[in-house]
Amino acid sequence: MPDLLALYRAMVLIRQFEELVRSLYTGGMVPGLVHLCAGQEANAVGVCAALERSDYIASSHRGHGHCLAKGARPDFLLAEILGRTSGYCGGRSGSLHVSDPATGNLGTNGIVGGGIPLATGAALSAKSRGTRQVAVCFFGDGALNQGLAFEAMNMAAIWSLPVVYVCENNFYGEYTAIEDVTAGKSLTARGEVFDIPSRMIDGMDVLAVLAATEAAVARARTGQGPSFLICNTYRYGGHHVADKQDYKDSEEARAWQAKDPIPRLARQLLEQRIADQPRLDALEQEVAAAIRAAADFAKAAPEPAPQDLASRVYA
Amino acid sequence: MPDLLALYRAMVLIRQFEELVRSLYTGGMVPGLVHLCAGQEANAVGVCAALERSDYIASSHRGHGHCLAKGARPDFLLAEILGRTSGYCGGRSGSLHVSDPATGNLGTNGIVGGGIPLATGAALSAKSRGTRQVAVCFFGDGALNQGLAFEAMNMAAIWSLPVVYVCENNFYGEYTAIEDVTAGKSLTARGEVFDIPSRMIDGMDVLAVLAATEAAVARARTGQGPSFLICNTYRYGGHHVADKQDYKDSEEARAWQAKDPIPRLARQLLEQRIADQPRLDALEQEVAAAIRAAADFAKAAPEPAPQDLASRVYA
Amino acid sequence: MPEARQITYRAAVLEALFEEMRRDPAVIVMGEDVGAPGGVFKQTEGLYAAFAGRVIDTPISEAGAFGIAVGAAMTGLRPIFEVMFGDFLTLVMDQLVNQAAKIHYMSNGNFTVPLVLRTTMGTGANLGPQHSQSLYAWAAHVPGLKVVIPSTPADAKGLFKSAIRDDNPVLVFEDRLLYGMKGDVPEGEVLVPLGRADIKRRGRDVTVVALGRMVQVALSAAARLAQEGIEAEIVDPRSLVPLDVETLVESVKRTNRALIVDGGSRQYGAAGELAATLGETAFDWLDAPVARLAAADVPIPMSRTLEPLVQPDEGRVTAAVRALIGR
Amino acid sequence: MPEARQITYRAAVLEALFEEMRRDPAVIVMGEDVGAPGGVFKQTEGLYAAFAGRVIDTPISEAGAFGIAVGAAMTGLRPIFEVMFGDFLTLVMDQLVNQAAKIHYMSNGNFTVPLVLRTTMGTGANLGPQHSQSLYAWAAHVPGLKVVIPSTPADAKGLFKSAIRDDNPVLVFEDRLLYGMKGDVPEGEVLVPLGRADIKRRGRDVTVVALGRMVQVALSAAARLAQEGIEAEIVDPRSLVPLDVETLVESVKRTNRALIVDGGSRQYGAAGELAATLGETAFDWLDAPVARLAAADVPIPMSRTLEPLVQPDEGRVTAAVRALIGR
Ligand SMILES: Cc1ncc(C[n+]2csc(CCOP(=O)(O)OP(=O)(O)O)c2C)c(N)n1
Ligand SMILES: Cc1ncc(C[n+]2csc(CCOP(=O)(O)OP(=O)(O)O)c2C)c(N)n1
Ligand SMILES: [Mg+2]
Ligand SMILES: [Mg+2]
Repeated sequence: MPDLLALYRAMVLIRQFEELVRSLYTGGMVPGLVHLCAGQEANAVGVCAALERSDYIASSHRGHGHCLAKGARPDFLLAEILGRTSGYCGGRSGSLHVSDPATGNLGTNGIVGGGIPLATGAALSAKSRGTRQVAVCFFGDGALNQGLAFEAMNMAAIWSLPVVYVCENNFYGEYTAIEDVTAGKSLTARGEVFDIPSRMIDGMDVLAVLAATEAAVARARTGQGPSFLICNTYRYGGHHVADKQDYKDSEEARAWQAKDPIPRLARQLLEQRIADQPRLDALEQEVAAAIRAAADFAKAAPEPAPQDLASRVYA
Repeated sequence: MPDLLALYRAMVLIRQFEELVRSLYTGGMVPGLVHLCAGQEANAVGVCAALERSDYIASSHRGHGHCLAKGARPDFLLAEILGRTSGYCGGRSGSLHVSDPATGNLGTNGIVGGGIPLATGAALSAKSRGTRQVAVCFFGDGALNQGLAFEAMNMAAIWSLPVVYVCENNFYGEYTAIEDVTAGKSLTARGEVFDIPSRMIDGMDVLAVLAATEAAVARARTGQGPSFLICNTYRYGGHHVADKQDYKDSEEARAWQAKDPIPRLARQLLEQRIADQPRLDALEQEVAAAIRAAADFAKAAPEPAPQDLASRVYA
Repeated sequence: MPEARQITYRAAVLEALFEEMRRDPAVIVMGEDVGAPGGVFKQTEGLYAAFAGRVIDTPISEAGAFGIAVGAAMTGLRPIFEVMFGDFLTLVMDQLVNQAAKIHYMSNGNFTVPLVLRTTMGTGANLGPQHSQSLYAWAAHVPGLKVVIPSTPADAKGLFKSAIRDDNPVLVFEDRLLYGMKGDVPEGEVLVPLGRADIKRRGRDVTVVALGRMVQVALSAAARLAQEGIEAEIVDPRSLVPLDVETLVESVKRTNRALIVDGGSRQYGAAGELAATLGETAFDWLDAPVARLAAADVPIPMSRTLEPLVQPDEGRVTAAVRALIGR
Repeated sequence: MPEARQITYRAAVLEALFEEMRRDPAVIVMGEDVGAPGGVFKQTEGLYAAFAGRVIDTPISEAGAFGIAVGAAMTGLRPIFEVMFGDFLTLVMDQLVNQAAKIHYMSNGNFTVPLVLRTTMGTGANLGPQHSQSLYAWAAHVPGLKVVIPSTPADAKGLFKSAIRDDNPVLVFEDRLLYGMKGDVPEGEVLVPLGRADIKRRGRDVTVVALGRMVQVALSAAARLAQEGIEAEIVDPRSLVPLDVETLVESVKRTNRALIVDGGSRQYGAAGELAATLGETAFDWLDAPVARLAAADVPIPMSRTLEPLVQPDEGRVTAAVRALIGR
């Protein structure tokens, strides 16, 4: 039985974290481009709740949620996003390239689809070294059209690798709607073509995501090979912070907001008497405090020094 | 009603041509690597019989048959294979890179899968220019695992392009059996995933190939988009001429030889009284004479001169 | 000579695209979000509405989409294909190098591939290691490709028009930091030929050969150096392939000193070729070794303190010229 | 010092693979037909039987398979990934350049990518434009990658062993024409470090810096030139990255003349970097411009009369040295 309160906390953490990043970005504190995942929290949280710390994830450009759900500390993550030395990568890499071996995080990725073979390779490695580790790959609906995705899935299937492919389908790639660039009425067909068990899931329901991932991870751990999950979801914000989203209609956005995974789980928590409203409020306050602390920490952290430029190019 | 005798002649021509190339290769006359298509003639011939001269084909590394079926002259083709100036490309390109705009031949290709987007692009061009042209792409089962194939098919489907993808499935890519590298029990699924009409065809039956291609071409010409055909077939020879094929079992080879498309069509010609044996024998002699003439022509043709090295690098 | 107005580099390119698409119905545009959205850098704005059916949004399938552009170029169209970030050239290398670059040669001249690959490059926006590289040296290493790097709005327009009319695959590299730069741009039919270098500033003391945005950096440096009495001649090759060796060498014969300023990685990059070419062609006129200033040989960090250290800037160019003169 | 025997270049590489796979269970081999078939050039023969489960035949999916190798390298394996022909590097560029080369840097040193990409190159078998290129200059332009080009059987073994033990992505380029070449190769543990050039022949009159098979070509040319009284020093960098500038420059300081011999395309290639580096570092010792001899800037034709004209050969090297000395 999953710890629903922990799932709730994890989603709230991501939501607040993304809100913080947005406000810091607007305030000019964040270098580069950031792609926020508000609205999509149930995917990161539901998937990672089915994983152990030693399992691997490879993330996408929209990766803060994945990192946090897999165990990243908000302060170190934020420091990285702000380009500070206390960040996971010493502040040199930022939102698009955070990684952390301690939590099995192979990294967010600036290349659409770039993480797909990396996770697949981690699965090959786990299998070859005889560990029980599983690798998960997160990517968007846009990445489904990268040939790389097909190639990797084909190999995962023939070699029966312990990997779970998680497509977060938010129906847009940048400013382009999925149906304008993606042929085939069935998206699960893109896994089924390789005889990979493939399921379409309500990505706004963290419990549905968790259950599907648990089944996929169980298959992977017992040597039964890869699985493919498509989590239908929605990004509330723009492709990146500055995007005004004129290509979306507001009705659509409202309909998705009505399915928001956080109040949805809150209702379940209340109905099942796992928590009362004061408990949830307290939890939200507690997360807010952690987020504030992370902000203070990151803002106070120093920027890299010039001599850091050419270090660690080679091992 | 197809001209069965013409189909027969075309297959005999390819078979004899490939035999000639093999013997010239063994005699040291052929530079580089050649990949022969003996056994697979029904595909090239059946497909191209459904095309007009102005239609396009993009071919593979195993492409002599495609070129001939699309209207290449055996003498010019052979001259190219021998690296002589009278060849289609002045002798600089050889078996792997023969092309000819006059017959709509975008070229054989040294890159597995390389021709797939080229044909797709020709289809885009035809559609954009408002011609009735159709493009066909020939590739092997090995190319099915190139991400490029998936990418191109996806685009052909969303843009409804007049292209026919023809996979000649001879069950091996070099020395590796298809099932060792190709996931998914259904190969047609690889087109169906994009909602592309996809069919598995007996690639040893020229009439079956022709009929399927005619249907696909009709779709394409009437703006209904791409089709995908998988022609099951067999290469009698090695991957290239020097390959001894110890990875195949001789029982398998014998079973396929029993389905040889040439005697099969001959039986039909005789049964249906379209030709009698003397007619077929005469036809074979006639082709043999053409082949001999091609050999004489090509062997007598000069090699490129040194000053040709740096010509036509740029238009 | 048509009249000039001040417009931005972005607008100058767009003007070239409008003019050429109007002139020739075979010209089409392909890329990610180049259609209704008008491009992620607003670099194709308005084309979609103006040229129905000729501006095509592709899926995120760079390899396949570019290959389709190559096939279309072989068969009557003249595609302008956009690779959003030059870093993603990695994804189209096979169709670019093994097909597009070689098809004219392989077909013995029977096919042409009239195609423009436009892409962006450079640092300055903290986009990090996978969105900041300047990889033109790769393309310049491949016979059969042409490589163009416009450094001003006027050149951008004139070079784009020539590239679109060229019957070969031409890569045009645009530095994103230049998009907002304004400059005099003649209206209408002004073509800048590929393969003709341009002396952006005359000077007797040193020849600075600079590429793309580095031309602007070199011009600022030259202004500063002029105050010290050093007159730098700034030469912009404008295209790496074909390369106008003559104009470069003539300049060096006058100044006897040369510095190459290149925004790409130094190791095995374009600056190496230019320095080697000058070394071999102008050896007897050189009073000092040809110096090179290029990007640091590191993956490009996104950090605000580190990123500015990567590509040459005014200070580093000034220092390099002083060092070269002092020798 | 272990004893030497005469074995082929191919056998020397294979010996390195056997030894390293025996030594370290993390080493695996991946590629097309590298398993039971033993490789299309017999370059992995016997490994499949000897190391069950550690020699993996991939589908024809170069990009994905190489990306899988990168992911495996990040997580405890040490893959040796084979790209059958160097021309197909085009297909793995993204995972090579945007992932493998940058992961160590991007992770601030927290991840390493201990991986060898081996590939073949060169002319000589009439394989044509898509199967003959020598594209090492691309990789050498990318910070984070190492690039190795062994020119003899002994170097092949020693460099391969070092490459496999290196914690970085290392590309090894093997000229197919060298596979059959025999030479003295020490048995067992002999490592040739990356980044150390080797003087293959001493000579006072001219320094010839040659890469890969071009070293053998230069050695033949040197033998011929010796009969004319010209003593050429043949220097083999062995790795382009890291590059042993010191050994190259020291040689030039002795001979005062340098020729680079490079089997890759001349335009924007490795020879440019080497010539520029010598020009800038040894300027005051040079009696003549650094000369470059590289492959002709053309797609490589398969024709028997044309292909031999592409890469430098003994005659052209000899002529270039004579011209350089005569200057
Ligand atoms: C290879 C590559 N092509 C293009 C881009 C530019 N780009 C960044 S995100 C993006 C859209 C991705 O869409 P999707 O996979 O659906 O993820 P989402 O942003 O919706 O989460 C694109 C095109 C890129 N980063 N990498
Ligand atoms: C991109 C690429 N990878 C690998 C090769 C080497 N290669 C040439 S043919 C071939 C097998 C192709 O198999 P298939 O597509 O089934 O065609 P077949 O040879 O069976 O006709 C391979 C791997 C190549 N030419 N191009
Ligand atoms: Mg999306
Ligand atoms: Mg096959």
